[in-house]
Amino acid sequence: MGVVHGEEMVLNIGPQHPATHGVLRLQVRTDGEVVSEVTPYLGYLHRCFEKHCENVTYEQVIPFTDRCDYLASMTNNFGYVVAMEGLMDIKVNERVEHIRVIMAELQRIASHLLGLGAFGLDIGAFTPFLHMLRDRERILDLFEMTCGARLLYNYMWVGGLSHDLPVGFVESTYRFLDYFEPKIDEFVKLLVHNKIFVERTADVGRLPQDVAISYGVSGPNLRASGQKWDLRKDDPYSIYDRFEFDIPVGEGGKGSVGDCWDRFYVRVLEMKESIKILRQALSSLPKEGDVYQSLPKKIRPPIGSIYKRTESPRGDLGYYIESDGTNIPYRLKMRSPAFTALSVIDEIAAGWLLSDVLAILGSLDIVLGEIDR
Amino acid sequence: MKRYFTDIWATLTTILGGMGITLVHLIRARNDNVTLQYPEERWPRPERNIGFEHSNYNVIRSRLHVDMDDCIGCLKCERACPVDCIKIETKKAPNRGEDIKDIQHIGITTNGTRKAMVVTRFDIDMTECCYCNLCTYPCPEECIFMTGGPNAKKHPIDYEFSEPDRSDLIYRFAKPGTKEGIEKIMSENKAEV
Amino acid sequence: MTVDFIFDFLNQFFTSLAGNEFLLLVAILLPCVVLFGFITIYALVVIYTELKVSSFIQDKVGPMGQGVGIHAGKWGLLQPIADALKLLSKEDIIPSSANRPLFVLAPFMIFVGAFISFVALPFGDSIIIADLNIGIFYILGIGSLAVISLILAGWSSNNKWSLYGGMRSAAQIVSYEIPAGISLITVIMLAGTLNMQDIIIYQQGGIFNWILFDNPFIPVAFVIYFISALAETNRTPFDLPESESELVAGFVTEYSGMRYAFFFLSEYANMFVVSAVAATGFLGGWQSPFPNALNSPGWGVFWMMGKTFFLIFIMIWIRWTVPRLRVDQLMNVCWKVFLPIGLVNIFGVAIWTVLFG
Amino acid sequence: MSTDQDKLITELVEKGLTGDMEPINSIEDRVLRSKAKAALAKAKRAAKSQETAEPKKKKSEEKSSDDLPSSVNLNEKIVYMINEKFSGSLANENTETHIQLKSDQWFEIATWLKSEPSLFFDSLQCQTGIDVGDNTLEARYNFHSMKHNHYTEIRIAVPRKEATIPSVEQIWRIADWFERETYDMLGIEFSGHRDLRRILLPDDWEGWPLRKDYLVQETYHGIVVPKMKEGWE
Repeated sequence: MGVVHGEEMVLNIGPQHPATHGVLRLQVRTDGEVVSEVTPYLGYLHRCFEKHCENVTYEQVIPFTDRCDYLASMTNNFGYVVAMEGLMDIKVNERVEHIRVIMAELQRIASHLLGLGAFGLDIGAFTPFLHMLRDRERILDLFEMTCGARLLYNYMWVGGLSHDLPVGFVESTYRFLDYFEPKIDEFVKLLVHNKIFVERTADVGRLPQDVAISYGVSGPNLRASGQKWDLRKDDPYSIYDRFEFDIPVGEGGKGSVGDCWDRFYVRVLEMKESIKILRQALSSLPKEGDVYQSLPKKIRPPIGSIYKRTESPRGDLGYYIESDGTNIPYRLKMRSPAFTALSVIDEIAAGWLLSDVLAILGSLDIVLGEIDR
Repeated sequence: MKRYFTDIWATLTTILGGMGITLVHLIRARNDNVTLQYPEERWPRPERNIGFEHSNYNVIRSRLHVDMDDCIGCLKCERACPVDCIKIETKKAPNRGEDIKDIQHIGITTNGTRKAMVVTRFDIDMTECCYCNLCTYPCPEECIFMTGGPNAKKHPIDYEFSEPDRSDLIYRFAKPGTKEGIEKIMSENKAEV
Repeated sequence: MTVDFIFDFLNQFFTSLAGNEFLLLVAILLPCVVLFGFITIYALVVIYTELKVSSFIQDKVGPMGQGVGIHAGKWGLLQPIADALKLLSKEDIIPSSANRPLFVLAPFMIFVGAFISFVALPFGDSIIIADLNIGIFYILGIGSLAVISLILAGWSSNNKWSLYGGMRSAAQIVSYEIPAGISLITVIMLAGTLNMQDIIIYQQGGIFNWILFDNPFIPVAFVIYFISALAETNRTPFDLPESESELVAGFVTEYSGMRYAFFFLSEYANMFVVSAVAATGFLGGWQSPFPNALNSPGWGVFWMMGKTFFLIFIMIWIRWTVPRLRVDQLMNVCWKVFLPIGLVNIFGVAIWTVLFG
Repeated sequence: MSTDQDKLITELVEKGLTGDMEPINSIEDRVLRSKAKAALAKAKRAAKSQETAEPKKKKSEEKSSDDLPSSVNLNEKIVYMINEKFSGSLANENTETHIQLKSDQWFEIATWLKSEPSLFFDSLQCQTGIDVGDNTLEARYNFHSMKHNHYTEIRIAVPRKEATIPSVEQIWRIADWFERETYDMLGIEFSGHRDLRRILLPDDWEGWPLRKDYLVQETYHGIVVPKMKEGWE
């Protein structure tokens, strides 16, 4: 008996759908439960980021970068200021560098927490999602303590920071890390090794390494496919070359390399590595140092262009900045990691069941704000 | 065949293990819970003192407030705003640094700057404000701030400022009648000359 | 508490109307009204339990409040009532392209299916509406009725998500009927009867006489039955027909207000039915776990309810722990795990009974 | 404006170009000072563009004479190899920050860039377009090699009227969406792209928003695009 083919049906997942993590429309061609083609339609959240940037000054761009990847605003700021400092040849002092790394790593944990929780939610596990949000709130508290905002920070400035660390921040962060580390193990026990979860994710949506590179997939998704590639190690920016940490790579622990489970587990391990970096950065944080020290009076970069990549929680976040010598960017392009990650969905989701498509979508950990910009 | 039974065994053990974790949470609900009973309990306001002057500034991202007695009408905040939600109009003051009683204009700021301008309009559209705090930094008189700033006593931190009408969220800080008042004074001055 | 019993009672009370058909009608309707009230109150209790248990598991506090008014009562006790009132007062939307008669019919059919299962459930020593001699068989049969109404709901909504939900639930419920039935066969083999009351009476004499502890094969049957029951009632990890992150809301996508409430109510009613059957078949029904204590009729009701609610609690507990299965894995579990093990189990029980029984 | 002021400014600019900023900074009149500074910036920019045009020729002469020393940077190496394989496809020989190519042989060069073992650019990091003015659009490609961990940028300028560049979508799959985005925003056609549609904007959008001469639509589907904010009078 061969495979039974039924009538094909076109199904629109989204723009409003609980599992699309924003307003994304996936046009899915299905035969019963089996999906033969996935076509993403973007642009529902397009806010003309790049056009905006050509009309505001360089410092005014930063609040807009916040709003691109609204789950990892700190790293978005970070990427932008690193690129701008490269363009303007500004060197910031040690304290600023340390605070930036601390913020970026806290943000990475916060972003992964939400990504993992939402993936669990896509699979149907509700409880881990709320446990993740509970811990994420603590990180947001730390951010609120620092800069007053919980989600969109506008914290890192070209050449400095908007505020120095508050009194007691280091202690609070240590307290958080001590609290959080056992919670990861609990989470692993509750969800990651759960047999139903493993069945749903292992061997599903395998993304081979060469396909991943060709599609420009980066960050945890690429690492899950077996490529040891982390900009923090391979093209170190800021002061990441001083810290000791490993790059977790997908090993096919429950199925094959590059499946949903690997993409999930790499993020779990990455949180542990971030904790390592945080502990080192907190212990070596210089006590002295003015965060406004190297703030330029006027941001007028010299004529020229720069493409600078940083490691955001979702992958390689690149800013291409073309300057014409004025205080307004001539062209600013954001190469968002989620954009490239989503482009691979048709390649890996075709042929799987409807439920798997949503699991794969969740495992890519996309943020629509960043895709549509 | 072996795989078949190990799979069943793994399913049972991992699910029971997970149920054990949730049971612990269920039993310890009283200790673990993180919920805030919202209208009765409020989020504790983050305590810190840092900013222009480290002793008297709380970093809060809330609604903007302008201390009009200190505003000199330099338009720096208007230019800094990335979303153009601040609109300022000024008129040249007849005499620099002098109070004008009729329109409650105070000539010298608390920093001692003598005002050359009378601010006839200072509108902030809070529906558009993106709470980026960029307008507060260039202010030379530190008169625009997110509430919870230097005048925290007068303006309690308040994240809930919903209004039934959208136009109520356009905050008009200029003192009422300033525009008409200053025009009248100017025309009188002209007449005198 | 059969209809005949009530009819006799009414005949004695209203001597002037003795033998009137009107009294017969009352005698039939009275248990129905009582039952309906019971299901409603039970649903409110279980919804509240579910809210609280899920909240505690997730480190929240769930519905809370200081008093009636804007708050939902002390500890949020009025929350389920508020929910029910909200659902009842909501606008009832029927999509213009839906098949109107079937769309309207589906929620009532599914509720009727759950409702009439209650008829054969023994709540106590003599508290049973209809003491059928094929009680367990009747409940299993009626349970399958839900399939029709779910397909009806899915299909008549004229919505692709609803259709998916309907189809999934049809495949799921039909498949899981079999392992559920097979595991109950072991009970019937031991008790030698299909009558619910007789099955309970067979387990007389304390916890060690319960069928669950009769021989080492029965716990396996119990686990299979319980998991199949989860699948039949569309509870996590088998909530594929209405999996909210995949199918939006599955077969109830287009339903709102009152009709949605009926689906909701019947899901909880079905939970009670399957739990009560499990309690009857494996846990001694209204029998006390102690051989010679606490087995008066009043305690009987308590034991029955206690056992049923314990199983419902486990259902809730599982729901907030595990993720959801995929549709092909659902079938795999049914046909490749439960069915063979269930069949082997029957032989095991039979051999055990012959050798040691 | 008095001619005296203009003279003064030109004098100051000349001084400024030699690196002497003192006279400019010492001007008391704020307006004059800012004017002088603006003029200086303008002059510097002009000088720079001349500079960049000139030394290139020298460099290319040097390079053709010596046979690729090991110390040359990657861009020079690539340029040298491209000159050998695809002669005439270089738009200019500037290799400081990027490689400027002509569009005609781009697809072949791209194929070669990925397959050449010593380059092996397997990752297209970023692809973007830019309106450089003078009726020219430019597509920019940022390449990276995961194996060699090296990086380069390639630019292809095309006239605005016939903005067509061969697509590399079949070489790097991500170019599919990148090129669609560039097409969407700047209207550069990528010939050979299998699915060249708008990606972020609606299909019926008019104009190319990131071109510098883009005018905001008056209405879209009958919705008037507001010029002034409501309530701002």
